[in-house]
Amino acid sequence: ADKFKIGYLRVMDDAQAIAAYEGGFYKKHGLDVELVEFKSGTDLIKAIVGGQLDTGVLGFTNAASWSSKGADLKVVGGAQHGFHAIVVRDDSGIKNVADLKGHTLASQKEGSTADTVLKGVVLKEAGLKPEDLSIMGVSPQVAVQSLVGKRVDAAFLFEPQARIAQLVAPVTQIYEVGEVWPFPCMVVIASGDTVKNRKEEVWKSLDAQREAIELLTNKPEEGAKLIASYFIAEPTLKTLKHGDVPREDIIRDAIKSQTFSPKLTEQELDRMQEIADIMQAQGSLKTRDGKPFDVSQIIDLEWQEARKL
Amino acid sequence: MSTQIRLTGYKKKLAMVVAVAAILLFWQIAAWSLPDFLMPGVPSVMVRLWEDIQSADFRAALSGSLVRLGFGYGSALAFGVGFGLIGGVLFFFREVLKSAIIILQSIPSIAWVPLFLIMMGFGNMPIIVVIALSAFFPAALSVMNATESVLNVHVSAARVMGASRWDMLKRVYLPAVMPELITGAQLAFGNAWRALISAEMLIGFGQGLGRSLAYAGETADMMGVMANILTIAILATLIDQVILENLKRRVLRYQYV
Amino acid sequence: MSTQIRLTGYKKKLAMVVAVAAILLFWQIAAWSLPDFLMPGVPSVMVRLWEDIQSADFRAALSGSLVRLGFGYGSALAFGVGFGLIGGVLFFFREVLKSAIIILQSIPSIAWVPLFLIMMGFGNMPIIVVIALSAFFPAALSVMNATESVLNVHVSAARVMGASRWDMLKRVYLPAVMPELITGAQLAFGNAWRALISAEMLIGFGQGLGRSLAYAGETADMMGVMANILTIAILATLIDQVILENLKRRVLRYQYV
Amino acid sequence: MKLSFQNIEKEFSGLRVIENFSRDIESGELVALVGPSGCGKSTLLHMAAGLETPSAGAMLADGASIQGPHPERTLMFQENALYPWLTLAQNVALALEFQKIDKQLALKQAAEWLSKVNLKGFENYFPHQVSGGMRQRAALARAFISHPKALLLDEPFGALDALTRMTLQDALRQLIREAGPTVLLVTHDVDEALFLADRILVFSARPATVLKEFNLTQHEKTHDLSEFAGMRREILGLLGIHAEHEESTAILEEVEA
Amino acid sequence: MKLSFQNIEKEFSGLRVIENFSRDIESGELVALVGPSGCGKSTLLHMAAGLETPSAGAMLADGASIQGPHPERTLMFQENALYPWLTLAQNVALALEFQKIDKQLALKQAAEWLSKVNLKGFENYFPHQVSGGMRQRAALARAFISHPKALLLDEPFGALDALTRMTLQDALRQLIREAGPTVLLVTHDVDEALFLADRILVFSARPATVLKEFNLTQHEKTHDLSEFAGMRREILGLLGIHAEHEESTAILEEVEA
Ligand SMILES: Nc1ncnc2c1ncn2[C@@H]1O[C@H](COP(=O)(O)OP(=O)(O)OP(=O)(O)O)[C@@H](O)[C@H]1O
Ligand SMILES: Nc1ncnc2c1ncn2[C@@H]1O[C@H](COP(=O)(O)OP(=O)(O)OP(=O)(O)O)[C@@H](O)[C@H]1O
Ligand SMILES: [Mg+2]
Ligand SMILES: [Mg+2]
Repeated sequence: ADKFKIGYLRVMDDAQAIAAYEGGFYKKHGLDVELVEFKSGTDLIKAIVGGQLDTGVLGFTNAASWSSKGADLKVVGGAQHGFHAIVVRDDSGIKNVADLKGHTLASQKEGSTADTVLKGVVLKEAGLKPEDLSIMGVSPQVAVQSLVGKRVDAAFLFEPQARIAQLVAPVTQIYEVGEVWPFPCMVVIASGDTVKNRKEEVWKSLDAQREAIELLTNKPEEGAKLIASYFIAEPTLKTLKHGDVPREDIIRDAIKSQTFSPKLTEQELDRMQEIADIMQAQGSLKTRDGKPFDVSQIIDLEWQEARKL
Repeated sequence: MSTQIRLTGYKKKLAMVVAVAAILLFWQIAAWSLPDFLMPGVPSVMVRLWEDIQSADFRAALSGSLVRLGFGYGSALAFGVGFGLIGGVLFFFREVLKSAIIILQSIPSIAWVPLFLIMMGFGNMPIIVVIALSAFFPAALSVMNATESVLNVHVSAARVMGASRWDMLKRVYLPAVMPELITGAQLAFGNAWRALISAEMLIGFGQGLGRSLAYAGETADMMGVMANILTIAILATLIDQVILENLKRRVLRYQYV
Repeated sequence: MSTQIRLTGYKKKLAMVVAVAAILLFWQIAAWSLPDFLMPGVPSVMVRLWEDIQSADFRAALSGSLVRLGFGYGSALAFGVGFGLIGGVLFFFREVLKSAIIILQSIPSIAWVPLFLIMMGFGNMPIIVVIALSAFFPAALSVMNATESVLNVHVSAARVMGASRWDMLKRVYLPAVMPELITGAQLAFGNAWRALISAEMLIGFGQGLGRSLAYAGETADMMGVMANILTIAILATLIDQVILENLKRRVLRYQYV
Repeated sequence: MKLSFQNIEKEFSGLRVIENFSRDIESGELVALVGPSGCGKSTLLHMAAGLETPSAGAMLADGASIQGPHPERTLMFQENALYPWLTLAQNVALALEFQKIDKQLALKQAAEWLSKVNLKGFENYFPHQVSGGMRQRAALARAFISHPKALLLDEPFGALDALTRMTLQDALRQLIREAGPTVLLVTHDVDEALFLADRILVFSARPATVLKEFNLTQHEKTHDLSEFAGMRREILGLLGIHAEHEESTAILEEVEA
Repeated sequence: MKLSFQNIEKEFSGLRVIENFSRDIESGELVALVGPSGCGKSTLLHMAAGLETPSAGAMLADGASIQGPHPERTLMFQENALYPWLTLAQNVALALEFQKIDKQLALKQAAEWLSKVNLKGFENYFPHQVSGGMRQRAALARAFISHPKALLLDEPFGALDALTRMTLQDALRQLIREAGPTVLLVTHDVDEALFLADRILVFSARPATVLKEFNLTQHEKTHDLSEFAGMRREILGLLGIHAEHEESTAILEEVEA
């Protein structure tokens, strides 16, 4: 049979997809999986839309954008909640989000989920407009390096970069969006065709990922061993204050700071609608008829209902 | 005499039209065979492009990109000609520079971007440096190769007529290498342009065509992606064919009369 | 006769050594002025490179990249020479092709990658096509420009001696354009190499040097980044200077005796 | 082979080059064409070679209309007609290879012909390695190797210095005497015409008409042309060079546009 | 200006080109140098121009040692010495501009000189737009415009056809008669030497030594050289061309390596 192709991004948010592969959970559920790495959700979603991939674990906003254009996409399961931290350089004197005014902040690519939430939620609640500070859209690695190189005062980062940044540079975390405004950042997305034609395999993959999530939540030590090499190349990381730290320790802590969940709850569905509305307000989501985008049309909860989560 | 048959201006224009038509046709075929939201058709993108052009955002992106291009490309040419001419006189320096260029040229500009970002900070600087770097190589190489083939009689004749060193550079070497310099400048422009767009796509800073392209891709706006690609292609062709070709005809007027 | 003074092989090698030393020096200066985490020094990267070379991963990445390069570059050359020669005989076709190349060349390869991914799926195909596309342009252009300057007497002489059309292409046009073809092939190699690395950096598929580089960047492994950049630069220089230069000397032997 | 020009007219896009030219060149005869630059001498030769067709009139070889180039009517050019990428022997052999003669055999015959023109030992030299005079010797060998019945020489020694030219005139005369082809020789050198030709046609400026015809068959030929002093003076006079103590201004150089 | 070669020797990296050459060229005298190709004639001229220094011996101008090029000793080349990117007038004017003469004035004088060499009306033509003969006329004007005291001519008309050459010889003689510089003329054309020179030096093959010297001051000169027939025959004999009915093989062409 054809390999089941799952796309992923090299971020902590996709840990369950990686762990399920490295831990052999897909195989256990009778699925022959090929894991394909992507540099961005934008490319990953295109591969799903173009029929090159079966499922992928990526930001929900991608599914919203593309289905608003007419692509047949389904969100078939949850994955991880959006934990994005703002870390600031110690010498910048920034104490809270409102202090960011007039400073430079390294964020992620314009139009990405993180960028949407940053502008639509984080800054808004602190009473700032995007124009009040200079926001640089770069990759997370460049963001960390820019902090170290004193090119930016603050960065909006997910794991494990937020943790790595704090270990290698004199920076402090001042804000965590997951604590203030939890939202389902990463979800499992499949094309409508796949959901129809390869339903069984999709479900198997979700089962495998669910098992991986359990492992990550309950035994972060073991989970870290499976996935650490995906994020830190050298066995140890040279830190500012604690000398050489084994990479597994860092990843373990990063895993612990995340909330993984295979289930999409009612509140989460509401949050998704909220994000879609923000996107529409920002102009990065346009429906063809101009009406508000209805998130429920791309949600397919058959699997989690069948598993009675 | 060579077999060179110069096509008339009219035929050249016709050829350009045929080429454009062929490209648009391929695109439209791709659009027909793929779903609309992955690959929009030519007419709808044209409409979108027309709308875009009238927006202030577009003009800001355009001028942002062109300013960066101007600085990066301009300094690449200045350094390229300077180093190239020095290399024309100092043989060992030429070989060293050539070797360095061969080595450095193999590294793609998107590998430079993160490094320059960290070393130079955010702003126009890293983009301009990436542009300048990628345009410098062909400019310097072409001038250096051209100096190798400056005719001995031209040099001897000037010496006998009492030319100073500076006269020599300005009135013999520079005009002698001009044809190759212009070819090199056109090559360099291609490199500069691609580097500009790539760097803007990777660095989310300021207004620019590359950034518009990346943003359109990020927001699933394939119409915007194609409109931006179209803009990029049209602009590059215009700059190359109108500005650089005209410059060439002016500077190398003697070859065309 | 021109002022061309061919430096001896020994001097050329010395120039290469000086160039390498200068580049390494700049790097080491950057390493001293930046924290270790951002820019490791030359010696530590050398050690790392040495270790990398002995790993199976490295060899897999190397062979993966080289296979893609071979296919992409090879087909670009074949098509480039073919189209270039056809363009040499059919003038209008030449102008159309030139115009198309000018337009398409302005689009950077990282803008092509997503498109090809959608159209061709994963695998080596999209990378090979991106390589071939970017190498095709200079190869075809140089052959076309060279056919423009094939000497009329060379063509007439062959006709008078009773050459068939095929004889003409094979024994007059092809050898006549060979010098420019080789220059074009070297330019094309530079483009192909940069396109290979860029595409591999962007497409997370298979083993490859570009992917190793991107991976090192994403895992904040600057030592790995520099080791990979070093590998990329060394390899490109070796291929260009050893393989292509030797090929040139063989094919254009008549110019060197 | 008898060559007949019958009421030949030739225009190049409106430019009238030859006007009603009729002459028969008898088998084995050597006719020299002399006339001012740009008057149409090369054009006449190209028509005899089959490379150009007359605008009006008939161009016959042994009574049959000439349809295109054929190895039995061989054209030899002023310079650069050897292929720089082939050795002298390969160049000469090429004339046979185009006629599907086995390569080894062709090379053997080429070596024989090279030794006839005093180039024994230079078979494996490339054209740029030998002097201009030696290149024209090889070109002579290439012209004679296919045993042409008509030899069309377009200023064959015009690019050589005066001394070398004389030795080649000797060599040519020797070859013609042995092989006996019909020869049409275009030259600017009146002494050359006097030394080699059976008949000399002096042309006017464009459009070319025959000003006068000289018959020399009855004379013994040596490089000491004092015997021809009268004829020489008359031809030079027809061409506007006055053998007297005054400035000549009759031949107004033309703009080559 | 009196030019004195005193016991001149010249080697090029071990190759002995000139051996103990001593001659004085008196002020206003015209001396022609004739000899086989590669014997060192150009080298002698370059030493007089100050472009080369003798390996041993002294090279004097009016008794003072020559240190380098100076406009009062002007060299004229066989061809291509005009700058293709300048019009004829600009080319001629350049000789004055290098001597810091005002541009407008230089152009005015250039126009005057051009009309002296029969090029009135062609001031604004580029070199490639006019015939080879016209280019050499302009080169003559450029040589004379700075009123040189010594004129060094290296086969000035060697690249021209025989007829054009004669008209230029007339023009040159006229100019020399008016300006009265000392002239050293290298030529392969014995007739040219006979027509122009006061004295002819015939050189041996390399290393160059004077085989014989001819004095012609007492003769009236016309293009009808029958008066010189004996001298002509003797010079040709010295150079290995026998004015008899046999093959000449004496001048063995050299390999240019
Ligand atoms: N293919 C062509 N197209 C247009 N004009 C041509 C072509 N060939 C020759 N001519 C023109 O025809 C005229 C005669 O040319 P041709 O080469 O026959 O002269 P020629 O007597 O051989 O001159 P030369 O002595 O300089 O070789 C010239 O004015 C030339 O410009
Ligand atoms: N710069 C140089 N370096 C090395 N060898 C040289 C140089 N210039 C001339 N020669 C050699 O010196 C010899 C004499 O050269 P020169 O040009 O003076 O001869 P020539 O008499 O002018 O010949 P020709 O009649 O062919 O012009 C030749 O063998 C040439 O190869
Ligand atoms: Mg001609
Ligand atoms: Mg010489």
